[in-house]
Order: sequence, then C-alpha cells, then structure tokens
Amino acid sequence: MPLLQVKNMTHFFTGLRAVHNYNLEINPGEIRGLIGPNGAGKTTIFNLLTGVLRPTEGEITLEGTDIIGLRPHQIAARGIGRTFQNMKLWRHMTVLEHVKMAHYSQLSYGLTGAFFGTKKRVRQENEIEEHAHTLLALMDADQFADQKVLNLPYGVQRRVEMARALATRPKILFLDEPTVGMTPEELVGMMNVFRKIHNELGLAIFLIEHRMKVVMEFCQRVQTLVFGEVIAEGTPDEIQNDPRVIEAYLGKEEVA
Amino acid sequence: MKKGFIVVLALLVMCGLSFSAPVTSEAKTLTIGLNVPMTGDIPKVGESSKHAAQMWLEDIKAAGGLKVGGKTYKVALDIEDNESKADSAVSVATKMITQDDVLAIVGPQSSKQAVPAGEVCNNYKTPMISPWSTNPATTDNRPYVFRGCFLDSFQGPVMAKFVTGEYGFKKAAVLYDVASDYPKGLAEFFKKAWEKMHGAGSVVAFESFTTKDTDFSSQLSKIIKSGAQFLFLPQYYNEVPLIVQQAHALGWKNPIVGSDSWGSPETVKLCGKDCYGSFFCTHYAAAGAKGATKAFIDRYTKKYKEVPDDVAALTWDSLHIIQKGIESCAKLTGKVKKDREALRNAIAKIKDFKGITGNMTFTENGDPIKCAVIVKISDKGEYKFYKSVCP
Amino acid sequence: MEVKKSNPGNTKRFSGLRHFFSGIPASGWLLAAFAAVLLEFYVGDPLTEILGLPKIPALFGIVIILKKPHLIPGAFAYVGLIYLLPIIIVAKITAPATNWVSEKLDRMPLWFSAILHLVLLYFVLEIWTDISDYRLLMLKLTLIAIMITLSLNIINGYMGEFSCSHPGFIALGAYVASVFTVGLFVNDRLLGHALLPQALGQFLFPIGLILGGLVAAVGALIVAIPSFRTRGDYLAIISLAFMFIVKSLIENLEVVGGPRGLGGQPDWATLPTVFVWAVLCVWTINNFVESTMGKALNAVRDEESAADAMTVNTRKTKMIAFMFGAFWAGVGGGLFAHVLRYVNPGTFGIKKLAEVLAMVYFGGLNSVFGSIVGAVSFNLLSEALRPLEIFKWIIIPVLLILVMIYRPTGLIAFKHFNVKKILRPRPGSKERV
Amino acid sequence: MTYFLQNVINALQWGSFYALIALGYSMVYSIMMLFNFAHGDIFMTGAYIGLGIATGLLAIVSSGVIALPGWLILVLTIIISMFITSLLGVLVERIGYRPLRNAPRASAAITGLMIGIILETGNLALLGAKRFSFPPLIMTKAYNISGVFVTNKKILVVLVSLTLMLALDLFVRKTKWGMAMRAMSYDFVVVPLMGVSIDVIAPMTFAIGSGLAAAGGVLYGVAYPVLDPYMGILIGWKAFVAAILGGRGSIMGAALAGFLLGFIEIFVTMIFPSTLRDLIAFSIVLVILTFRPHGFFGKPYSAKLRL
Repeated sequence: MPLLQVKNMTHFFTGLRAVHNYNLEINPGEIRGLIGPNGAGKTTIFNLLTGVLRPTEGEITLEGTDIIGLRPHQIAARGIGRTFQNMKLWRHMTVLEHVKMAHYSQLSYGLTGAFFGTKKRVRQENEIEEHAHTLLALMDADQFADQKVLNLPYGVQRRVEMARALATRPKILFLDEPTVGMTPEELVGMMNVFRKIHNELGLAIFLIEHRMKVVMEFCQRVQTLVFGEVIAEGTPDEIQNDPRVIEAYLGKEEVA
Repeated sequence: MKKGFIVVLALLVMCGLSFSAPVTSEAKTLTIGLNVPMTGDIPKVGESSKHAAQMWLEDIKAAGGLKVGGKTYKVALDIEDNESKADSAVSVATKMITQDDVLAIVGPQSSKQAVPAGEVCNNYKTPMISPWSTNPATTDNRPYVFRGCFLDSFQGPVMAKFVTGEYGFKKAAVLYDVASDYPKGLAEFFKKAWEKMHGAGSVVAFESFTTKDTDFSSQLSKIIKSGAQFLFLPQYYNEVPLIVQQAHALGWKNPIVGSDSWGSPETVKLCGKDCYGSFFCTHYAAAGAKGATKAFIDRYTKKYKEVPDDVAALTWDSLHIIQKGIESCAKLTGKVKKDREALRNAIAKIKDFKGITGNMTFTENGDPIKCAVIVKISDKGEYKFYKSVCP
Repeated sequence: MEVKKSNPGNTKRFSGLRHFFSGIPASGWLLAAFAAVLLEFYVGDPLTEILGLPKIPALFGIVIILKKPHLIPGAFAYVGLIYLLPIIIVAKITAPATNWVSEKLDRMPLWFSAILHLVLLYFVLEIWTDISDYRLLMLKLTLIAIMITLSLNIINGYMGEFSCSHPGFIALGAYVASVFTVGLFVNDRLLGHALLPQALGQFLFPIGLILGGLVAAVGALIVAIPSFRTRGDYLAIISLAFMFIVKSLIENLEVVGGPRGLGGQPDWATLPTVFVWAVLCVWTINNFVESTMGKALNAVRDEESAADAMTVNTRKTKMIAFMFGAFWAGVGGGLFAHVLRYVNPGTFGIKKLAEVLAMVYFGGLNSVFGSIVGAVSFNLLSEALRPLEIFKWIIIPVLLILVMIYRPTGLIAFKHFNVKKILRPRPGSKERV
Repeated sequence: MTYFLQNVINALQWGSFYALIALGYSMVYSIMMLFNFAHGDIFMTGAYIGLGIATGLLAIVSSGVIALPGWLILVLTIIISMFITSLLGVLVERIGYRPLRNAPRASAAITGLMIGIILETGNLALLGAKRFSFPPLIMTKAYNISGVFVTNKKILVVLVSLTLMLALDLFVRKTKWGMAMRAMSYDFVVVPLMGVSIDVIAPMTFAIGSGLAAAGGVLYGVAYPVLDPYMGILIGWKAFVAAILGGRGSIMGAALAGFLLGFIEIFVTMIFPSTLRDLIAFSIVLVILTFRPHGFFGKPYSAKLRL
C-alpha cells in the first residue's frame, strides 16, 4: 500500500482552475520530485495535501485513510511534515523553542499541566527537549539552540526549519524549494542533510525543487507541472530529455 | 562607592533638617479636602467647584481664619483631581483622610464617584458633603455623608405637578441619557410621578440616548410621532441646546421642561433663542436674586468672568455648612479623629441653614430638606424666578 | 528549567554599581526590605517629626513632591534613611548568610523556596501597608492592575492580537462577583435579603471570583470564535464591539442597578486575598507562557500557517488564550469591585481601555516582568502626577510616546520570568571582578 | 411612511459624519496600514480650529472691513480649517508615526491613542473647561415636505460630505499621487522602489485624512453647535469601526460603512426601545463581521499586527 495516494485531485480558486486531475503515489522511503515553472501550482498542491486548502474534487489518503477535511494540524500530526518556501520561522523564538514547538501534538499534559506545572509536564517537556537537541544535532545546529532564529545565517535557518519539520515525527516530508537562494557551500550542506534524512531516518520525501542538480541526485521519480496539470512523469533522466518539459520549463529558465 | 553614597545621604539628611524644620508650625491649620474632577468627562464641574472653593477660602483668609472656642485656626484647601473615575475618587478620598488629615471633604460631585468615596469617608468617620450627587446610595446608611442638593425623588414629582398645574397637559415625553446616573434616575422618578397623576401610559414616549451622543433626531422623531404635549429633558447644559435645537428643526413646537441640571448659565449661552420661554426646576434663580445669593453671583461673575452654575453655588453652600459646623463645635481638640466626629454631629444638628441655594435642614439620612425653585428663561435669556416649591 | 547565561545588557555603564549589588540574592533583598519596613514601623514616626514632615511619606514621598515642594529635602532624607541606606547595608552585610540560605533552598523543590520568598514578601508588604491605609489601597489597586495588565498581555503581547475587549471582561467579572457576594450575603435594596450568613461569605468569596472569571471566559468566546477566521484589524473591532455591548448590556440591566451601579460589596478584598490572587495569577500565567503549549501563542502570532503545519492546534490555542486572559481579567475585576465596594458600567469604557493598553505597552509585550513593571510604574506615576491635574494627562502620554519611539515593544519586552533564576544564590561577586 | 422618511433623512445626516471621519481613518489605514487612533481628536481639533476661524471672520465682518455673506464665511472656514488641520496631520505623522514606521503596528496605534489624549488635554489646558458654541453662520431654515422635516443645514451637511467623498475618489483614481497611494496600499515594499517616496505619500495621506476630518468637524459644529474637548472620542471610535467594516483598501467602502453605521443606529432607535441602541447596533456589527470577516469591500486579507 502506498504511504500517500492522491487520485484525480482538482482545485478551483473562485472559478480559476489551479490544479487539474492530479495523481500521486508515494511509497515509504521514496523520494519524489515536483518541478515546474513559477505559478504552475506546485505550492498549491502542497497546500491541498497538507489541508491548508480543501480540494474541490478528488481523494487523498494517507496510509489508507481519507484525510480530506482534516485541519492542517491534524494532517501534520498524522505524519505529513513540511517546510516552506520562505521558511516561515517564528521571529521571536529561539532555535530550541522552534523544534520543541513542533512536538505540540505529542504533548498530553493538557491545560492543568500548562497552568500549574505538573510533574507530567516537567517530564514531557524534558522529553521533547531531549528529542529536540537530538534533531538539532542531526542537523548540525545544536550549537545555536539558545539563539533567536532571526540572527542566524540563512543556511542555518534552513537547517533549523528542517529540524522543526522532523520534530513532528513525519512519515513523509514535504520540502518546498529547500535550497532556494543558497550559496554553493550552503547547498552542499543542505544536500548532506537530505542524505541524512533519507538514509538515517528512512523518510519518504516529496520535493519541490528548481535546481536540477538536486532533483537528479535524489529523486527516484519526478513530475512536471504546468498550469496545474502534470505534463510529464518519470525518472529524472526521462524528464530531463522530455521535449515537452524542455519547452515548458527548462527552455525558459536557466538551470542553476 | 559605598562611602560616597553615605556622604550623599548624610548631606540629604542635613538638607532635610535645615529646610523643613521651620514648617512644623502647620499644626493649627484645618484642612478641607476638595475631591473634584479637573480632567475626564466633566472638567467644567471641577473648575466651578474649585472657583467657588477658592472664593470661600479668600473669605476665611480675610477674616483671619476660623474662630472655634476662642481660638483662631488657619484653613487650607486640599484640592485633588479625581479624573472623573470611581477608583481615583476612592484613592483621593483615602489619601486625603489618611495622608493629609483633612477635617472634612467636599465632593465628589457626580454619583458614580460619590457613592464609593462616601463609603470610604464613612468608614474613616470623616464628614463628607457631596454638593451635587443625587443618587440615594450616596448617603444611604452613612451617618458621615451628607449632600447639598435635593434628591431626584423630590424633584421628579415637583416637575410633574408643576407641568400639570401650569399647562394642564396629559401626555408627557421624556428624553434622557441612559448611561448617566442622574438623568436616568430623574427620568424614572418623573415618569412614576406623572403616571401616578395621569394613569399608566400617560408617558407616551420614554426615549434615551448614550453619553456623548450629539444626534437625537431619531429619538425626537419618535417623540413627535407619539403625540406628546411636552418634553421633559433632565439633561446637562451640553446636551440641552442640541436637543432643543434639533427638536425645533424637526418641527416640535410644544414646551420643553428641564431639571436642575439646566442651571448652568452655559445652557442659555449655548442654546440661544431656542431655549427662551422654557421652564426648569433648580436650586436658585440667578436673575433677580437677592441678598447673599446676589452678592455671591456678582462676586463670582466679576472674579471668573462667568455666571456661577449650580455646581459652584452648591459647592459654596456645602463649604459654608462645613464652616458653620466647625464654628458650632465647642472646641477643637487638635486630634483630627475626635474633631471629625464632633464636626459630623455639629453638621447633623444644623437647622435651617440659610444657603444661597435655599434653606436647608438635614434629614437623618444626611439629605437636605430644601425648596426647589421653578425658573423661566426670559426673552432676554435670563433665569427669572417663577415659583418656589417646598416639600 | 535551565539556567541561562548572563544576559548581555549594558553592563559596562553601571558596572561599578552592578558589581556592588551583584552578590546579593533575592532573599537578601527581601530580608533587607523586611528590615527597612520594620525600621519604619518603629522609628518612622519620630523620624518624620525630626525631618519636619507632616506624615510618613506614603509612597516614597512621590505624592508630596509636587504638592509641597518645600518638603522635598525631608522626603528624600526620609527615603534615604528608612529605605535606601538600611536596605543596602542589611543586604550587603547579610549577603553571605542569605547566599548560604539561598544555596540550601536552591537544592530544595522550587515551590518550597518560592513560597518561602513569597511569605517574606507578604510580610514586608503587610508591615509596609500597616503604616497607612492609603498605601494599602494603592497596593491593592496596583496588584489588581498587575493581574489585568498581565491578562491582556496574553492576548495582545503573547498572541499578538489587538484586543479591545478587556474592559468588557473586567466588567463581567466585577459584576458577577458582586452579584454573588451582594446577592447572597448582604441585605441589599436591589438584590434582596441575604440568603446566607455573612460569616460564611469570607470563605465562599473565592467562588464568587472564580465564577466572575468563568463568566468572563465564556464571554471571551464571542471574541475568540470569530478569531478563527479573522485576525488583526477585524478582530480589533469585533473586540471593540464586544466592549460596547457589555457596557450597554449592564446599563440596561436594572437588576444590577443599571447606570447607577451596584454598591455595598462586603469588604472581603483584603490584602492577603488580593495578594494570594495576584500571586496565583502571575504564577499560572507564567507557567502557561513558559510551557510549549503556551509558546504556541507566539507561534500563532509570528506565523500562523507554520504553527498549523507543525501540529499546533491553532484554534484551541486562540481559544485558550482568550479565555484564560479573560478569566484573569474577570477575577481582577471581581477584586476591583470589592476593593472599591462599588461598580458602575461607566467605569468600563474607552478610558479604561486606554489605561489598560497603556500599561501593557508601557511595560513591555510578551513579558511577565514587563507587565508588572508597567502596572506598577503606571500606577505610581499616576498618583505622583495627580497634583498636576490637567498636565498629568499630557505628561503621561508624552512619556508613553517616547517609550514607543525608543522601545517600540515596551520597556521590558520579550523577557523570560524565570523564578528559579530570580531566586538563585549569587555568590559570584568576587569571582566576577 | 413620513416617519420612515424622516428617519432616512436623519440617518443621512448622521451617517455623513461617520462617513467623513471613517474616510480619514480609512485613508491612513488602507495606505499606511495604521490605526490612527488620534483621528477622532484631530476631528475635534478641526472643529475648534474652525470655531476660531469662524469667530475671527465674523469679527472682521462685523468690524465693517469687508462684507461677507454667511455661506461664504462657512466655505472659507471649511477651507482654511481643512488646510490648518492638514498641517496638524502632517505634524502628527512626523512626530508620532514616522519614528515608528518599522515598529510593530500596535505600537503605532498606542502612539496614536496617546497623541489623541494629548490633543484633548492640550485643548482643555489652553481653552479651559467651558464649552464653546459654534457661531451660527447660516440661519436654520426648516422645510416641511408633507410631514417630513428637512433643514437647510441637513442638506448642506449631506451635500458637502458627498462632494468631498467624490473629490477624494477622483483624486485617488485619477491623479498621479492618488495612484501612488493606491499602489502603496497594495504593496508597501515595492512601491518605494519605483520612485515614489513613502516620506511624501505618508504625510500626504495624513494631510488628506486630517483635512477631511476638519471638514467633518466644521460641519459638525454647524449641525451640533456645542463643542467640547472630548467630542471626538466616541464618534472617532465608531468611525474606526466603520472604516474597518468597509474593508481595507476600499476608501469608498469606508464611506458606505459610515452611512451604514449611521443607518443602523438611527433605525435601531426607531424600531427598538432606544435604551437598547448600542447593544443592538454593535451586535449587528459583530454578526456582520462574524459572517463577513473581511468587511464589505475589502480583499480577503488578514493583516496581522506584527510584533
């Protein structure tokens, strides 16, 4: 059974068709790529799958259960973690607080714990703090734990965001252009992070990416989206040589 | 570091000793507190009270002080701003009583502050006179709290009777501020009195608005439609002109009758010709006043370039009641707590006090029994005495 | 809770003074304050006479400075002799001892140490207010102001909404608690005869306060539920509308006196009661905002969609914030009504709103410390400047504008209130040279 | 029927004031993304400035230097006080808002609130506690049209405010500066890069908003001739409700919402007992916002008061 299955998903923005007849299957441990020119609807697909938007038609199942209509935090708690194109870090919080926050659904101390500081709360807070440190160490960012995120260099912020997404204990990780705007050094660091996530944690990954280098190296299968429709699907090699893709995408944009 | 600090402190101490030593002779001064709103919703009230109080203090100073039991005491006023807020009125009263050792307090003026401040004064056994508060709760069950004005429960029926006698009307309309204590209370007492005289439903329109409103067209349209023969308007001088003018603009031609809150000269100044010919009930009539009342009005007008309003007159009277109370004490001990008690008893015993707003005797509750004056606004815009109604 | 590294403040400028005081733990300061108030209790009166002051300066002399300027030297000398000097001397002398005690306490459970400190603080305040009832009243009002400011800070600071509904919550709490006590325990013209003996009331008073808080919390739902769909500006006017509605509703309720207000509340808001409630309020709110569940408020404020994607239940978070804030505002309102022993709807209007907002933004957003500082300094300032009458309301706004310009989020914003860190021993003064 | 029509007339006049003040609010709100809580007090100041000018002009006329008819004095008063109040608006922007341009929006809102208090108390300190009555520049004439009473003042108020609204609409849609303002309301970051300086647009926005408030203030003085330092508070807050009800980025929406609020208040009084007016009127506002969380004409845009 595939981990995530999407069938015939269509979405309209007040009459405008943003996504048409989209299908997707992701198996455990698989890395999938989604490419396409700007405005093709890639982020819309992410938002549809993570519950930010509700698809007009179609079905989405995660591990066999229907997740349409669930609120984003419920879907996230069921195992879809994500990062954002513009990161969306919390301005006033420290690195450690970021990663701890993403454990929200794993806390069960309730309001009593929050208001009165019960033993259960102390224990759970300690647990998630430990886990947060582990994840930060994995992302090579533990030395920044007590710093405010806004003061950190861009590459580190990206890694913090990744740690935050991992803290939700996802089964599948949605990455929205995780390498955008990175320097070559930062890019190398990020690719190491991908390898770690994939190899050590064995997560499935669904990746929106512009840099073909990254797509070529990691993705097992790639979809190309143009105007909300998948025009080509296949291995990176197939995609790269597909004339439709070259016309729609590669022909227009310089590959980094 | 530490040494420097100590040196500085030592210097401070010395300064303190040398500067403040001569001031200790203040002991014989009697302090009267004035707890009034200088800022907030009704700054004019505070200003008038302050003016009246300062005039009173001038008199005392000119006389060399207050004579009690052969000794002469200096008098000082402690004027504090209560910002027209209930909590500030309470802190001001507490501060006056516990910090400034006042003998008695005049104010707060409006009931929303006089009620809680009265509680404080009563608890600390300090005489308090609220010149202007009409809420029964201010003095209710509080032996130390008095008021300087008549109650709504007296004024409402007075006006109801007056209108019936004067015009012979049967159908009344009332327009009042629902969010303000005084107009609402008075409106309700008037309604009760009117319906008692003319049967249920004889108040054909009982409309309200909220403090700071300026447009009354909808309420007035409703009143006009109701077919009322006159409008009772227990409102302050800042709303009366607007309401009267708007009523006339909407085609209202019947009489409009007011309450003591019209008493300020501002009413007619702001309202102009629209208000001429109206009747209202008040504490005193400025035009054609005689004796002490006239002297007060002339002096005040000369000093502050405006005719005193009812607040000024009532504050003046309240201060004189306190003065009379102090003077009728056999002697002052110098211990403020004992003196306050003596003063309270002296005030409660005052009979037929001749104030500029009429003669007063206090009931057991601390409310004065005094006459109301019906005033007509003349065609020159003066407040002419028309009739006196006594309980 | 871990102990954070020392904050990089402007240590340089005041390093001398800072160094001088750095070795004194919180218990030392409290002990010194205790000594000072004891000193005042015993020698305050003779000293005022020597210094030529009419009375013991109630609020460190700030109240008389503007009224009777010739007393300034005396007041300064008094404050120096009674407070500054004894506090510094006692704190410094006992520093080794108090550090030792703090060290012992540091190893014991935090609640034990905190309660010990609070008891000491309470006695300091108790003795201090014993001198003058004016002090007592100011202290009570200030403690209540702290509760109200802090509860608004949850919504406006921690969650970053601009809520204007707080006067409404305070009014609900004040009225419900008043109806509870006046209706059950007092013979009242409006609410009839007492149903229960008054002696019982003292013990049931907390129930009335909690009831008031709960009603305010339920009222908060009216603001919280629209906040699921809308934020910021629209929520600001929803909350404003809520405030007007509550005020108008109470004005129309003749049962509770309408605009005339409701008076005659029993005198149960004593200093211990107010103190305990204020401590409870600070404690639970601080607990809440320091927990990950409470920090979800910050996540919702800074980036709601990210919070959602990170499994944070944003709706629940918003609802908790509004209801929790409203609850404490309601309790604060109940206490307020029983301190003044009178409430009227006119108190809870735009003016109150401006005052509460001023306290929150003056002190600092997202900060328990800030709210305490804001409420205390605003109240002190307000009392000190009272003799200026009209100009008081020019000076305070100007001060606030300056604060906003130079510290847009308030004086002490975004600061953690870490009890353990505050109470820790500070023996390091020698090593840090 | 006449009763209904009478109330329509009443509501038109009352709504005009909400609309005029809401316009100024909405200008600043849409373009600068700020709550200018000082706006109600700028309105009050405008009315007082108008009072000063009108009194001055009347004094000149009565001294016989030149003869001016009442309506001309009124027009002059409106224009001059609009101009002076615009300067005040620029000053408020310079002192209270420019230093806070990069600060959280809530802080700027607090500054506005405090500037408002300063204007109120400053007025109180300068002019004392007594109220002023606005000089009657034109004589009230009441027309009775089959039972519906209309005065020339009411017609004047509605006409002048409609004219001003149309003028503003034209300005915003047709002129270069107006377009720059609209662009600014769409994108606060990019527009300054296109050669339009926010340091010009911001004061201009405040100037126009304040000018409108002043016009409102003078008309208010004509219609309700008792001025007091606190007259701007309640009407200001209610106009604030209208401005946001209209929706961000929709200046005409604010005007319409102003009229709507006026109509709600007048008609609630007409139908229900008037004691319940605020209760019902604001409940309606609450319900509207619960179901239309972005106002009437605003774009679905959720602005945060970012810290």
